Amino acid sequence: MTTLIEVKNVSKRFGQVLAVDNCSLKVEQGTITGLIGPNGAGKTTMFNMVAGAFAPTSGTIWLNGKNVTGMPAHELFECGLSRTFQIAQEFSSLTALENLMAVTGSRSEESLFDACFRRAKVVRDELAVRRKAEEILRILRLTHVRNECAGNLSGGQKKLLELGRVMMADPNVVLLDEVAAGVNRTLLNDLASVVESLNRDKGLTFFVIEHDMDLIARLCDPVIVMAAGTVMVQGPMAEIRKNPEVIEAYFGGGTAMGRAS
Amino acid sequence: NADVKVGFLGGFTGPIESLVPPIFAAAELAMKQVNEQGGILDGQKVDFISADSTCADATAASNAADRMVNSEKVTALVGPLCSGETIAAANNAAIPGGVLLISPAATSPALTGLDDKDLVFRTTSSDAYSGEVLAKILKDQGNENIAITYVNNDYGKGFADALESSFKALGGTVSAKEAHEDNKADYRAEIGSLSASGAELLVVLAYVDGSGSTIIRQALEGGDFNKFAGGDGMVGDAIVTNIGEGKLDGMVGVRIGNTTSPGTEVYNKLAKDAGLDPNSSFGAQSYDAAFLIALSIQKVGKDTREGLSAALREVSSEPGEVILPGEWEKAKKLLAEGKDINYEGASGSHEFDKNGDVPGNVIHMVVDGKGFKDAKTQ
Amino acid sequence: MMKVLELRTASLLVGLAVIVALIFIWQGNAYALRMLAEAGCLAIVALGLNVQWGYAGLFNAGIMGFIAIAAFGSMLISYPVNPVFWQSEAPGWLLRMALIIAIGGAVTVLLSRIDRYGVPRRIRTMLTIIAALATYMMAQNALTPAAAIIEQNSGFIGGFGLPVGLGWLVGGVFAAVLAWFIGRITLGLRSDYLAIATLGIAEIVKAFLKNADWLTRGTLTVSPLPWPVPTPNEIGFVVARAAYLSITAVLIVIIYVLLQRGWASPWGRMMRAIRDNELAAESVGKNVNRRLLEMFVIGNFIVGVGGAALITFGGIFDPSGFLPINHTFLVLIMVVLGGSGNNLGSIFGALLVYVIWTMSEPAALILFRYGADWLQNVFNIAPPDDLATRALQMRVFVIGLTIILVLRFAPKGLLPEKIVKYE
Amino acid sequence: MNELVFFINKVVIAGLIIGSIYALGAVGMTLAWGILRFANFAHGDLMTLGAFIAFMLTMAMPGLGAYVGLPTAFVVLPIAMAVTALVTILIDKTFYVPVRKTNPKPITLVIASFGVMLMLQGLIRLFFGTAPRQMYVGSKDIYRIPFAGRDIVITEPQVLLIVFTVVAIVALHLFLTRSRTGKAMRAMSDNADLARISGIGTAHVVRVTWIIAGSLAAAGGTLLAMDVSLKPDLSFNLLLPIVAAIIVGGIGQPYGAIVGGLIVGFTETVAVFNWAILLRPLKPHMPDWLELPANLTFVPTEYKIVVPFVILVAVLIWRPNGIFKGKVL
Amino acid sequence: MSLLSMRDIHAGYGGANILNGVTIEVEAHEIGVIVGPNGAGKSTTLKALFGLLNVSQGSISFDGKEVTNARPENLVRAGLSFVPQEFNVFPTMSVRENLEMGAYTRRDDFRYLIEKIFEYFPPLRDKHKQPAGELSGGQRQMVAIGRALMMEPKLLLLDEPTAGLSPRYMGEIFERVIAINEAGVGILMVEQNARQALAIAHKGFVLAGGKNSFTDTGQALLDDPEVAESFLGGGTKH
Ligand SMILES: Nc1ncnc2c1ncn2[C@@H]1O[C@H](COP(=O)(O)OP(=O)(O)OP(=O)(O)O)[C@@H](O)[C@H]1O
Ligand SMILES: Nc1ncnc2c1ncn2[C@@H]1O[C@H](COP(=O)(O)OP(=O)(O)OP(=O)(O)O)[C@@H](O)[C@H]1O
Ligand SMILES: [Mg+2]
Ligand SMILES: [Mg+2]
Repeated sequence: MTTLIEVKNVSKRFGQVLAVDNCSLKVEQGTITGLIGPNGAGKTTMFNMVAGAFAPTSGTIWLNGKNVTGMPAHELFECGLSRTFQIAQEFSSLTALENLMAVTGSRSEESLFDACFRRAKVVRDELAVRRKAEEILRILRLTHVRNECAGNLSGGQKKLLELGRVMMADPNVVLLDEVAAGVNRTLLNDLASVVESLNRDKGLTFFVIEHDMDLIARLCDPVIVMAAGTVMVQGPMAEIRKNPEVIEAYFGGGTAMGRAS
Repeated sequence: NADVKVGFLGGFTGPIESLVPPIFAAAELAMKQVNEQGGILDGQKVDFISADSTCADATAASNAADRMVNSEKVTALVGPLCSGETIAAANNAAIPGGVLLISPAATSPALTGLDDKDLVFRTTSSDAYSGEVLAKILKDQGNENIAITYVNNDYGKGFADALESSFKALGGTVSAKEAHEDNKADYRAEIGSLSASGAELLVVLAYVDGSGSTIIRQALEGGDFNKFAGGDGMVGDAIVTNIGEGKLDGMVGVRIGNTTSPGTEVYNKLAKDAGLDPNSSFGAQSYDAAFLIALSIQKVGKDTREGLSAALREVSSEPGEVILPGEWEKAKKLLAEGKDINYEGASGSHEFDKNGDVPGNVIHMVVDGKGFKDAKTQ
Repeated sequence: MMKVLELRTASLLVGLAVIVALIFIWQGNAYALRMLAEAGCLAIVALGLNVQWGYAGLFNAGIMGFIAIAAFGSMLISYPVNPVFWQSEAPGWLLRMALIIAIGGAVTVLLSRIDRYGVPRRIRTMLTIIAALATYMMAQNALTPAAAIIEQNSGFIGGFGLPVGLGWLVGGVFAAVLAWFIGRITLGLRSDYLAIATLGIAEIVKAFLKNADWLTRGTLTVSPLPWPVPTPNEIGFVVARAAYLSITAVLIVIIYVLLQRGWASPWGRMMRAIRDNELAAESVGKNVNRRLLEMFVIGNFIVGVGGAALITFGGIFDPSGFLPINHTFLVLIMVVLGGSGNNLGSIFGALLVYVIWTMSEPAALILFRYGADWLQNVFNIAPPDDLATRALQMRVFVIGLTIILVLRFAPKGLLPEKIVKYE
Repeated sequence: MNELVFFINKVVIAGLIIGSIYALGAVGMTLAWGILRFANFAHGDLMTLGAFIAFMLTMAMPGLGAYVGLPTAFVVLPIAMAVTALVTILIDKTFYVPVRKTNPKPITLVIASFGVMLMLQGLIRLFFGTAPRQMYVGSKDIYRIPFAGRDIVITEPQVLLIVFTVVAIVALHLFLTRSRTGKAMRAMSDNADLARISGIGTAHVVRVTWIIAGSLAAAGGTLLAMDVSLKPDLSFNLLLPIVAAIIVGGIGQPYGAIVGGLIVGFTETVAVFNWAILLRPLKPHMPDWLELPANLTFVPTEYKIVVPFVILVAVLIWRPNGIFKGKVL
Repeated sequence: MSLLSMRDIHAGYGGANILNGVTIEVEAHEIGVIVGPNGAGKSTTLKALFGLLNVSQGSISFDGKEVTNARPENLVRAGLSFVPQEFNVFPTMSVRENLEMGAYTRRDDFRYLIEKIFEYFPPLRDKHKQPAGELSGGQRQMVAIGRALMMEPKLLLLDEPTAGLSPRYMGEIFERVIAINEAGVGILMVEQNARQALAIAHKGFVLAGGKNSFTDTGQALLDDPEVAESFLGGGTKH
C-alpha cells in the first residue's frame, strides 16, 4: 500500500483562531478513509488545505510523493484530486446538466480557438461528455431537473450535484465533505454503493468527512478522529467507537450515541 | 417661398455652457433684424436654428453639425465655438457638405491650416495675438514676475504658450505656468504651487463658469494673490457676481474685438437696446458672423450653398459701400441695385485672408465696480 | 416558451428596423447612415463588453480608457508621417529613453525576484522600489528635452502612414496589452472593485494622452484621421458612409459569429461557470485567474477595434473628447438593455440606445417647443428664454430614464441570455 | 518660518478641508453601500440636489442667518436635509425597489444608480440652469490667525464643515453600533431574507438608511457649495475621489470614510505641493553649484486628477478591504 | 383548533407550482416532522408557511388567525420562528449579535436567554465575539437554532436542523427539541435523519412531488414498510 496523501505537521491560523494545530495524517491508496470529529475540529480546514483552497500557515502537504503545499486548486485537480464542498457551491445560472458538463472538457477542449475553428472536434467531444453527465444525473435521480438552473434546486439536490461533479471528473482521489447531510437516506444508501463500487472497481481513493456514523461505519476504514485542531486517534471504526476519549468528545454520552447509531 | 435655414452650433452644455447663451443671442439679434427689415432674398424669413455641439466632445459636435448639414439642410452655419469641435464639425460635415461655416470664437491657430475648400472662416483672431497683447499690457503696468494657470484644453494651452513667450520676450519672468483641469471643486493645491513660485500676479486663462472664478476666489481667500489678469474666457460680468463687488477692481482682461471700427459703437447701442451685454465675450463676433452670412446669401441671390464663400469675401471686403451692423435694409437695397458693399462689423472690418482668418484686434478690459469695462473709456 | 422568446426577438428586431427606417425618412439618408455607422462601431465595443460582463461577469467600467488608447494606437499607425520629426534629433532621444526603460525595467524585474536567491524580502522590496524610481527619473530626464524639441519643431511625432485596417488592429492590440497589465493587477479583485479600478484607470489613461503633447498633440487634437474608404469629401456623404458602414457590418458579423461559436462551446460554458462561482470552478480544474485575464484581454481587444473604428469615423483624435458618459456609460447601457450574455442583444442594444441617444436632442426640442406653445396659449405663461438650451439637458435625462425603465421592465435585458438547454 | 506657515496653509489646512469634503460625501455613500450592498452613484447628484434645496431656502429667507449668527445656508440645512431625505426615499420607492424585487446582483443596482444619476443631472440642469451660484447672502468670514509672520487662513464654511463632519460621524457610529435599528441595518446588509425571518421590517430599515444617506448627502453638498460655489455638476466631479475615499477606508465604515477622505485629500495636496519653497530658506547655506529648481513637485499639477485613482488602485491591490476592514460584498 | 393548520397549499417560485396540495396540522404540544426525498418540496412548504413565497391556493391559519401570505415580520410577532436550511446566519455579525437579532421584536431584557443558549451550545460561548461567517458548518447551525429560540416562539420551524452536526449535538438537538416542546412550544421540522426524527415525532408527514403521500403518527410511519423502503433508507431496524 502506498501513501497517497500525506499531511506533515500542518497548522492553519485564522487571526486569533488556530483551526489546525500541527497536524499530521496519511491517506493510503485505495482506501476510503474517514475523518470525523466534533464541530469546529478543523476538518473542513484540513480539506481546504489539501485541496489547495488556501495554503497552510506552516507544514507541508504531499500528494503521491509530490510536495503540493500551496499549489492552487485547479492544478491539484489536474493531478487527479477532486473535492466537494460542505456548503454546496453550484454554478447557479447553469442547468443541472451543464453543472456536470462543466467539469470535464477542461484543459485543451476549453479553448476559444477550438470553439471557433475546429467545431467538428468540439461537437464530438461534447457528445461523450453529455452522455456521461446524463448517466450521472440518472444515478443521482436528478434527471427530472436536468434543465433547471442549479440555483433553483433544493438544498439536497445541490449537495447531490456536488457529488455529481466529482463523479464526472475521473479523479484518483476524492475528498467528500459531508455529502450525506441533507440527502435522503434511501438515496444515500444507493450513493454509498456507488462510492463502494468506485473504490472497489476503479481503485479510487476516498477521504470522507461525515457525521453520519452509519455511513462511516459502512464505508470507512480507517477512521481518523480530529478534535480541537489535532488528530486524536486513528483506526478502524469498531475501535474508535470504544475509545472513551472519542466518546466524550464526539458522541457525547450514551443516549446520543445510541440515537446516532 | 420657403424660409432660409441657417444653423447655429454651440456648446450649450459642457464647459462653456454659460458663455454660449449671450453668443447665441447676439447671432439671433442679427437674424431678427434681417427678418424685421424686410426679410432675406425676396422677403423670406431666416429660420435660425441651433444645436448643441458640447465644446468638449468632438463626436457630439460632428453629429450636431451633420444633422444641420444633412437633415436640416441649412444653407450656412454660425459656429461652433471651441476650436476642437470646430475642426470636427468642419471636417465631418461642413466641408464635405459644401456648407459655409463661420466660427465666431474658435481661436486656435490650428484652424488656419485646415484644408477647407475655402469654406471655413472665423470672425475672431487667433489666441497667439491675444497672448501678445496681454503680455504687453501686463508689462506696461509694471509687472515683472507673473504666474500663469490655464485650463487644460487647446484654448488655454495656446493662449498660455503665446503669453509666456511674449512676456519673456519683453524681459519679464514667468515663474510658473501650470495647467489645471476644469470644473474641480478645489484648486488650493494648484494655487499653492503657483504662489510658491513667488510671482506677484496671477494670470488665469480659463472660463468664468468653470475653474476661473473658483481659482480667483480661493486665491483671494487664501491670501495667495491679490492681482489677477485673464483672457477672453474670463471676461464676463459673472466673475464679479461670483466673487463679490469691489474685490477684483483693477483686474486686467483682454477681449477680442474692436473699438476703433465704426461698427462697434453702433453694435453697442443695438445690443443694449435688445437687452444684451455688448461686452460679452464673442458676442460681437457672433453677431457679425450671422450678419455676414445673411449678406452673402442675399448677394448670391438664391438659397443655395454654392458660391456663398465667394460672396462672403465680396460683401465683407473693400471696395464697396460701407454697411454697419443693423443696416440690413440698406445693404439689401444696394445689392439689389447691383452695387458692391463692404460690411464693417461690430468686432472689426473682417477682411478675410486666404485662410479665412481676420487680423487680430484685442481690447484691453479692466474690472471696475460691477464688471469689466473697456480700459480706454474709463 | 422557446417559441415565445423567438417571437419576441423577431418582433423587437422588426421594431428596430422600423424605427431606423423612420429615421431615414425624418433625418435624411446621410445623417441616418452616419448614425448607423457610429452605432455599428459602438456595437463592436458593446460586443467586447459583453464578452467581459455577460460571459465572465467582469464589470469593466473603464471602456473609455480602452477606446482612447486604441484610438491612439490606430492614429499612430495610420496618420501620415511627420517628416520634420524624423529629420530632427528627437528620434534619437526617444530611442535613448526607450533603452533606459528597457534596461531599467529589466533590472527592476530581476531585482523583484532576488528573494528566491536568499535575499530578505524587505531588502528586495526596497531595492525594487529604488530601481523603479530610478528608471522613472532617468526616463523622465531623457524625455523632457526630447518632448520640448518635438513640441517646438514638429508639434508631435506624427504617425507611420500605414493602412487604416492595420491601425485598427494595432489599436485593438494596444487596448489588449493595457488590459493585460491591468488584469494582472486587478483581476484578483471582486467585481465592483474591478469596476472602480477600471473607472480610475480610464481617467489615468486619458490624463496621459491629454498631457503627453509630444506623442498625441494633447489638447491640440489630431485631424483629419485617414479613413479605410474614401471620405465624404471625395465621394459624398451617402456613398462614403455606406461604405464605412459595410466595413463595420462585416466586422460585426465576424466577431458575432466567432463569439457565438465560443458561447455555445465548452469554453463558453466554462466562462459562465467561472462567472457563477469561482470557488467551485477552481475546484474543478479551471484556472480562474488566467481565464478571466483571457476574457478581459479578448474583450478589450474587441472594444479597442470598435473604439478605433468609432474615432476614425469621427475623423479627429481629441483626448479631451473621451467622456465617461459617451464612451463608458452609453456602452454599458447598450449591453444591459440588450441583455448581457446575449450577443445579438448587445448589437440590438447598441443600435437602439444610440438611436435614442442621438434622437433625444431633436425630439426634446420639438417636444419643448410644443410644450412652450401650449403653456403660452392655454395658460398664457411665457416660457423661459433659454428653453432650447434647457431642452438639450433632456438627453442625459432620457438616457437615465431608459436605464431605469429597462431594469424595471426587463431586468435581464430586452433579449435576455438564453439558458442553454439540451433536449 | 514664513515658509512653514505656507506649508501649513497649503498642505495641512488645504488637505484637511478637501479631505473633510471627501469624507462628508463618503460617509453617506459608504453607509448605503454597506447596508444596501451597492454603490449608489447617484450620491453625488443627491449632494448637489441637497445644496440646491438649501440654496432655494436661503434665497427665500436670506435674513435668517443674521439672527443666529451663522450663515443662512447653514441654518436652513436641517430643512434641506429633511427634504433631500424625502426625495431619496421617493427615488428608492420608484426606481430601486422594483429592481431590488427581482433579486438582482449588486452590480445591477449600481447600473440603476447610474440611471438615477443621469436623470437627476438632467433635471437639476433643466430647472436650475447651469450658471454657478453663491450660497452666501453676504460675504463669508475669513479667519486669519497670525502666526510667525504670515497668516494661517481658514474660512467660516470650512470650520463649519470640519465640525459638522466630526459630529456627524461620531453620531452615526454610535447609532449603528448601539441602536436597535442600527443593528437591524447591519443584519439586513448581511442577509436580507434572514433579517425578514427574524422579524425585522426591512422596508423600515431601508427607509432609515436612505434617510441617513440622503440627509448626509444634502449636508455634504451644502457645506461644499458654501465653501466653493454651487454648480450643477459640482458633486459629480467629486464622485470618484469620494469612491476612492470609501474604498481606502473600507466599505460600510463611517470612520473609514473620514480616514479615507483625509488620506485622499492630503495625498492630493502633498502630491502637487512645491517642495522647493521649503528648501528656499536653506539657500544661503547651500553650495553655489547646487541650483534650486523653481518647481519641485511629485506630480505636475495637470496630473493631479489621477492622484485619487492611483491611491485607489494601490489600496485595492495592497489592501482590498480598506484600512478599516470593510465589507467584502 | 390546531396551533397551525395548512390546508391544501399550492405554491411556487413564479414558474409552475412546486407544491400541489400540502396539508399539515400541528398542535401546540406536538412535534411534527416532515420527511421526503430531495426536491419533494419540504423547504418550500416551510417557506410558503412563512410568507416567503406566494401561496396561490389553500389556506394557512396560525393560533386561530388566518395568516395566508402574511408578511414574515408579522408572523414573527405572532410567535413563529424559522431556521432556514441554507443562509441561516448573519455572516459579518458576531455570534452574540446574531442571537440578539433573533430577539429583535422583543423589548424586554433577554440577556438571560443568551446565557441559556450558550448553555445549550457551549462552543458558542467561546466564540461569542467571532463573526458567524467564520464558524465551522456545525457551529453555524447552532447559531441559527439559537437565533430562532431567542424569540421564545409558540411554534418553531426547523429546516434540517441537524444537518452537519456531530452526533453529540445531533443528540442534543433532539433532546432540546423534546424539552422545548414539553415547555409548550409546537415544533415543525424537516429532517433527513428521518428515523431519529420520527422517533420523537407525534406526527409525521411524508411529502413527495409536492404532495402529502403519507400522514400518520411518527411511530406508525416508522413501522410502515413502504415508507421505510422508499423514504427512510431501507427496512426497519427496530
Ligand atoms: N475563515 C475563517 N476565519 C476564522 N476562523 C475560521 C475560519 N474558518 C474556520 N475557522 C474556525 O476554525 C475552526 C475549524 O473550522 P472547520 O470548518 O475546519 O471545522 P469542521 O471540523 O469542519 O467543523 P464542522 O463539522 O462543524 O464542519 C472553527 O472553530 C472555525 O470557527
Ligand atoms: N428559488 C427557486 N426557484 C425555482 N425553483 C425552486 C427554487 N427553490 C427550489 N425550487 C424547486 O422546488 C423543488 C422543491 O424544493 P425544496 O427546496 O422545497 O425541496 P426539499 O424537499 O426541501 O428538498 P431537500 O431535502 O433537498 O432540501 C425542487 O425541485 C427545486 O428545484
Ligand atoms: Mg466542516
Ligand atoms: Mg430543503
